[in-house]
Amino acid sequence: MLRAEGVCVSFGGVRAVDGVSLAVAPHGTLGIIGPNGSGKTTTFNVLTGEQRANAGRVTLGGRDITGLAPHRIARLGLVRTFQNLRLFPNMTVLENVLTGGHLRQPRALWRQLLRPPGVAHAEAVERERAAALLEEVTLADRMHAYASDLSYGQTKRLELARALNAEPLILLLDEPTAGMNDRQAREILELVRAVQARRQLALIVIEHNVPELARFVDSMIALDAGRVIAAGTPDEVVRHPRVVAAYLGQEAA
Amino acid sequence: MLVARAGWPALAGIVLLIAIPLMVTDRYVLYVLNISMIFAILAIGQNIITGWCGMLTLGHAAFFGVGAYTSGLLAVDHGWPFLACFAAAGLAAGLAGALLSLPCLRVRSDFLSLITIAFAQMFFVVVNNWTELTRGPMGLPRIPRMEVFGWTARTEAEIFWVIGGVLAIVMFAVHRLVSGPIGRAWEAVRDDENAARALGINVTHAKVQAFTIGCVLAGFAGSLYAHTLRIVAPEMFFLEESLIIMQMAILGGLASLPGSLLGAALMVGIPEALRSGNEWLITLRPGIGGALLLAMMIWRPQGLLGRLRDAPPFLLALSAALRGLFVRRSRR
Amino acid sequence: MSIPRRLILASPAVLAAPATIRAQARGPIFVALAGPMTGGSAAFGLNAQRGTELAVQAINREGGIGGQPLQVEVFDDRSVPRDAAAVAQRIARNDRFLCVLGHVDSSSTLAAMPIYAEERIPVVNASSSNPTITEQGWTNFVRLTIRGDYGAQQYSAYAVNNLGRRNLGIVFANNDFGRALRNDMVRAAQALSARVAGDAGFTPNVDRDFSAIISQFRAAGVDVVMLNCSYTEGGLFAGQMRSAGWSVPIVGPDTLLYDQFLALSQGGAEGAWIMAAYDPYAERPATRGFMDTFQTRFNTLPSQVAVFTFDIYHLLKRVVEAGATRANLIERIKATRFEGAGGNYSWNARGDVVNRTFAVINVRDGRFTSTGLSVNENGLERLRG
Amino acid sequence: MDVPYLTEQLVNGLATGSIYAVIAVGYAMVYSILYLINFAHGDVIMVGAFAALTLIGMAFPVPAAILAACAVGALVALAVERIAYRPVRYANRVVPMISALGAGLVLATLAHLVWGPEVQPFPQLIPRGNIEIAGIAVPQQALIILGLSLAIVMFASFLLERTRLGRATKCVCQDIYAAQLMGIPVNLIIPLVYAVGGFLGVAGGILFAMYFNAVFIQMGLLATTKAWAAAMLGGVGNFYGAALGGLMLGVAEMLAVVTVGSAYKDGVALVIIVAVLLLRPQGLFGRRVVERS
Repeated sequence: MLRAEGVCVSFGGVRAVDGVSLAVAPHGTLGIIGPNGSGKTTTFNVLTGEQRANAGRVTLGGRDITGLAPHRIARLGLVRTFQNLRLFPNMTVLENVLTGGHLRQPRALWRQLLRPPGVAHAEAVERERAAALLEEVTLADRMHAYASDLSYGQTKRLELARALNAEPLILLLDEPTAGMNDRQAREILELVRAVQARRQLALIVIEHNVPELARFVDSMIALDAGRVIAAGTPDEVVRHPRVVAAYLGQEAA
Repeated sequence: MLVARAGWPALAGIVLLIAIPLMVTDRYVLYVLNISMIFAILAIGQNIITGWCGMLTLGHAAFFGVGAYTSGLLAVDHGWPFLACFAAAGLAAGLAGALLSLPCLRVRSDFLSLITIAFAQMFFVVVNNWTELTRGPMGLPRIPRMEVFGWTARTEAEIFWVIGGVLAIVMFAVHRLVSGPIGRAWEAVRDDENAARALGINVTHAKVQAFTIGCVLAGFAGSLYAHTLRIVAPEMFFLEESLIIMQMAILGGLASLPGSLLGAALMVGIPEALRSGNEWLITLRPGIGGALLLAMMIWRPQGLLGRLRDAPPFLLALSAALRGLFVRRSRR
Repeated sequence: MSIPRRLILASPAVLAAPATIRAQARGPIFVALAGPMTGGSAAFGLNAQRGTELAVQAINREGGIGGQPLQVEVFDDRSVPRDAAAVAQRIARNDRFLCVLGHVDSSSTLAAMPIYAEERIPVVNASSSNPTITEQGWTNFVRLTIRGDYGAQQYSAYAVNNLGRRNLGIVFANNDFGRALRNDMVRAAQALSARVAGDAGFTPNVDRDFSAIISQFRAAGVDVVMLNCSYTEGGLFAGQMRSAGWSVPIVGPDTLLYDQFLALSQGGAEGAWIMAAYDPYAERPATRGFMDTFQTRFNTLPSQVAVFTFDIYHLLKRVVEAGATRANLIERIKATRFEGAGGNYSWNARGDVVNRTFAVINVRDGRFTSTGLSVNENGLERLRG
Repeated sequence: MDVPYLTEQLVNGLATGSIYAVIAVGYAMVYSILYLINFAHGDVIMVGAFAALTLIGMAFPVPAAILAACAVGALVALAVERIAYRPVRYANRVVPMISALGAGLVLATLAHLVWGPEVQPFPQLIPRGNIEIAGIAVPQQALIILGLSLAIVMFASFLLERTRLGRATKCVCQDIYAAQLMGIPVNLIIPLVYAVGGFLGVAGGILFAMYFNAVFIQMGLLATTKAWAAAMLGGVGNFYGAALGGLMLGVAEMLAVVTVGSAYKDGVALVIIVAVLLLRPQGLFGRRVVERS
């Protein structure tokens, strides 16, 4: 469904991403692993349109989306979370989630001004829906708190709920468990798995916690220095000698 | 219908709007209230741009001027009725805002600060020098009174009803916008552009939309101003006025409708109260205003009434009162 | 001129009558003085207050107006039109004022006039020179200063007829004052068959680099510089002319008639011609008396605003003692011929002063000196129809 | 038009532009840390220029007075950084812009209280008159100002390129986070950059005062807008670019006076800059920057 072929990105002579190809099927799950600086997030940025690729192309359901503006790609159903949290700190938890559903609501100025019954109804429906999502990620009791007042674990769950409210076909998660202890990490991944199963969406996850990830996805690629060094089932990738070497090398350093 | 939708607070607001001029008989006090209400519309416009959408504009007074001159010239030179002038003023200011913001917001948003300063300066130069059209430095006198469907607002009380009516409609409409998806998109853009984009929000569109709506409100305010003072002159719309409008929006509270109301009332009312008072205080006024901006940014960037939860109790009470008057479900 | 703050503080909002005459049976006559007492134009308001102070003292010492003490209330409009309208509303709240003396700048006067007109409050104005004001048909208005368009004609006529120059270089502050003078000056130059060789505006209070304008004027063959701006920029312009090694005569209005003009020009103002709406050095007892008192009291030259404000109170005394009331005050003033510290005044039906000529002042040895010359008006008749 | 006239105008434009360049170099350094218009910068310069006037009036020797005034500027800039910027360094971008605007208003009011609202004459430190070069008479003051300004810009760039501290400063200006990773004491360097910005700014302000014979409160607004425009024109994070931007702004203004008239000078210059920036957002000599959000 989502397919990237030979994507290259260079920053002033340094090749951050060098010929990366990947694919994920509808309802499929793909894990991306690799040491810091191996080009994982840059690859994400290319997929979501934030970073322009020097070469290569990205297709979604057969349609070429290379170089489209980020908000257009998002409207096609490709929604992401960020490695460094990017909530809307001065909005409430509920408003953050509602913003995720932005595209479903009528946005014409005159309709919002006059608010015919349909528009008012849509807003009510959205609020209920957002409340239900918050229930799902166990944040219902913080609904009217400001996002900036949440704990770290709560912000991660809020970001997930916000992304889910955009009804993605493909959800891209950039290190959803970063900075968490094992128990919290497992909880989040459980949540993601439950959500994915319920909604039947495709998932691409960048993650450092390789064992947890391996249990979770049905295919995996490993990046090092901007190149794909291994691709296949989680088992194949984790055992691949170059992956082992890359991770050992990182630990040695 | 209005009452059925917005409930008793709107009803109370309307009753007050009708009652105030009947209770306050001092024409001077009414005049000060009228000017405050015009500036409240300006502050709300600035607040949409700066408070809700996070852009700094330093030329709001120029859009105010575009509205005032459009309205005044159409009335004086072409004999248009007030309502047509009023609509044209909003349209002209909005058009100017859209044309200005479209190219520069595509690039980088802090260009907007520069471009609005440039626009304000060019506006002044043009109205001052294009003598054939604007009468230049002579100003444009003899602007007719406000007149609605054959009824003319002659006394300060009648002017109060017209301006107050416009302000009420503006607050009602802006409240609707900011409490729905459009306002949320603005706030999302203000808080984090990249995250907003990743959720499918067209950031440039949201910014241009917020900026244009802010300018339309400035245009409306300009029309009311022109037909209230019944003269417009170039220096009525200079940089200092832009700073005052911004101070109103910030002092009252960014992203707060009651805040803009309070900010305008304070910034118009306090100098009036001090008019025959202490000269030292008046000389110090810009400095006090500046210190206030600085202190607000450091300790209370949300303004007096912004983000109410953590406001001091007396402000909470005050704002609850204000909010009860005008909006039902204001969020902050 | 930095405004001595102490003086503003010391001058109370109500300049009350001395105790000696407070015992009189009838109450005081109230006059409202409106103008910028604070803000960027406060210097004008200060001059109005000084003129007021001297006049009120003098009048009340001599027993007030028809036995009633004169009492002045000061209203500050900061030279902001919307403040001026607020002041007008405040003045219109009650009917105790015989008249309003103000406002100072033309835009403020224009913003306040509709309110005074509606309430039939007489307005006697010292310094708003915008021609528009007397063309609105207001019957409650009269002014002492000379209309701006008439002034521009006189300055041009002096440069062309008296100094024999043919190539005018017009510099103007791009505000209401400078721009209006410039427009009328271009028309006047045409009537006088002179050439506008240079025409340059600048942003007042911001722009202080005149080097490019000076080079341009010099290259265009300008042989007289017409300065239409305040003493600040005027002084700097003269100084930068000197820096550039260019000397042609300077002609300007009495906004240059301040010591600061000489100081800022650092010698560049030498030889400049200033057309003043009144002659501070005239050998007339009224003028001498006023100048002496003013300079002893405040140690500076009085500006036009101070002189005309001073004269207005004496004019009021004269017409009120002759039986004028609030209702017919303006009518009576228009019918009066009055001699004051600033010269002789008489008015036409619109409320403009007529038959006033400018005093020609020259800067000699770093000081203003009265020349006693008068403007040769040849050619100007074409502009009066 | 004839050559001597155009040469004379070019010298005028370059002299004014070189003053903009001095101010813009300091401004560009501060800007490269903030990536926001620094509304307080001009008022710092104004206070410094008034300080120079006062010190010269107190019969200090002129060079000492000017140096001391520049130091005053550096101190005021430090105070502004401490009070108006540091507490809000990580807040939403509109917040530091407004806090600086507030600080600028406070400085302007303080200057108003101390020195009064009027324009003050600044002593003539440079002899007046014309110099003849190749048969063309050129204003002597303009030439000397041009020379002094270029010397200051060269000295500043020497400090930046050749000293350890200067190089560290350059690193911080290019990328705060990378510099932090490299072990540069960022929290020491940032105030230093403000101080240098204030110092250079006051130097430019004093040149300005000498050239136009005056110091005045509104100098602040003037300096902020011109320096910002010059720095943007030249390119962010490029000090030679800022200096060139200043010179170009001066020449552009001169051209505006010569062609469309001086009433439109400020407007035309701003329109040119806006046009340049729309076509080339990174400035003429700058590198691309990612907007901070």
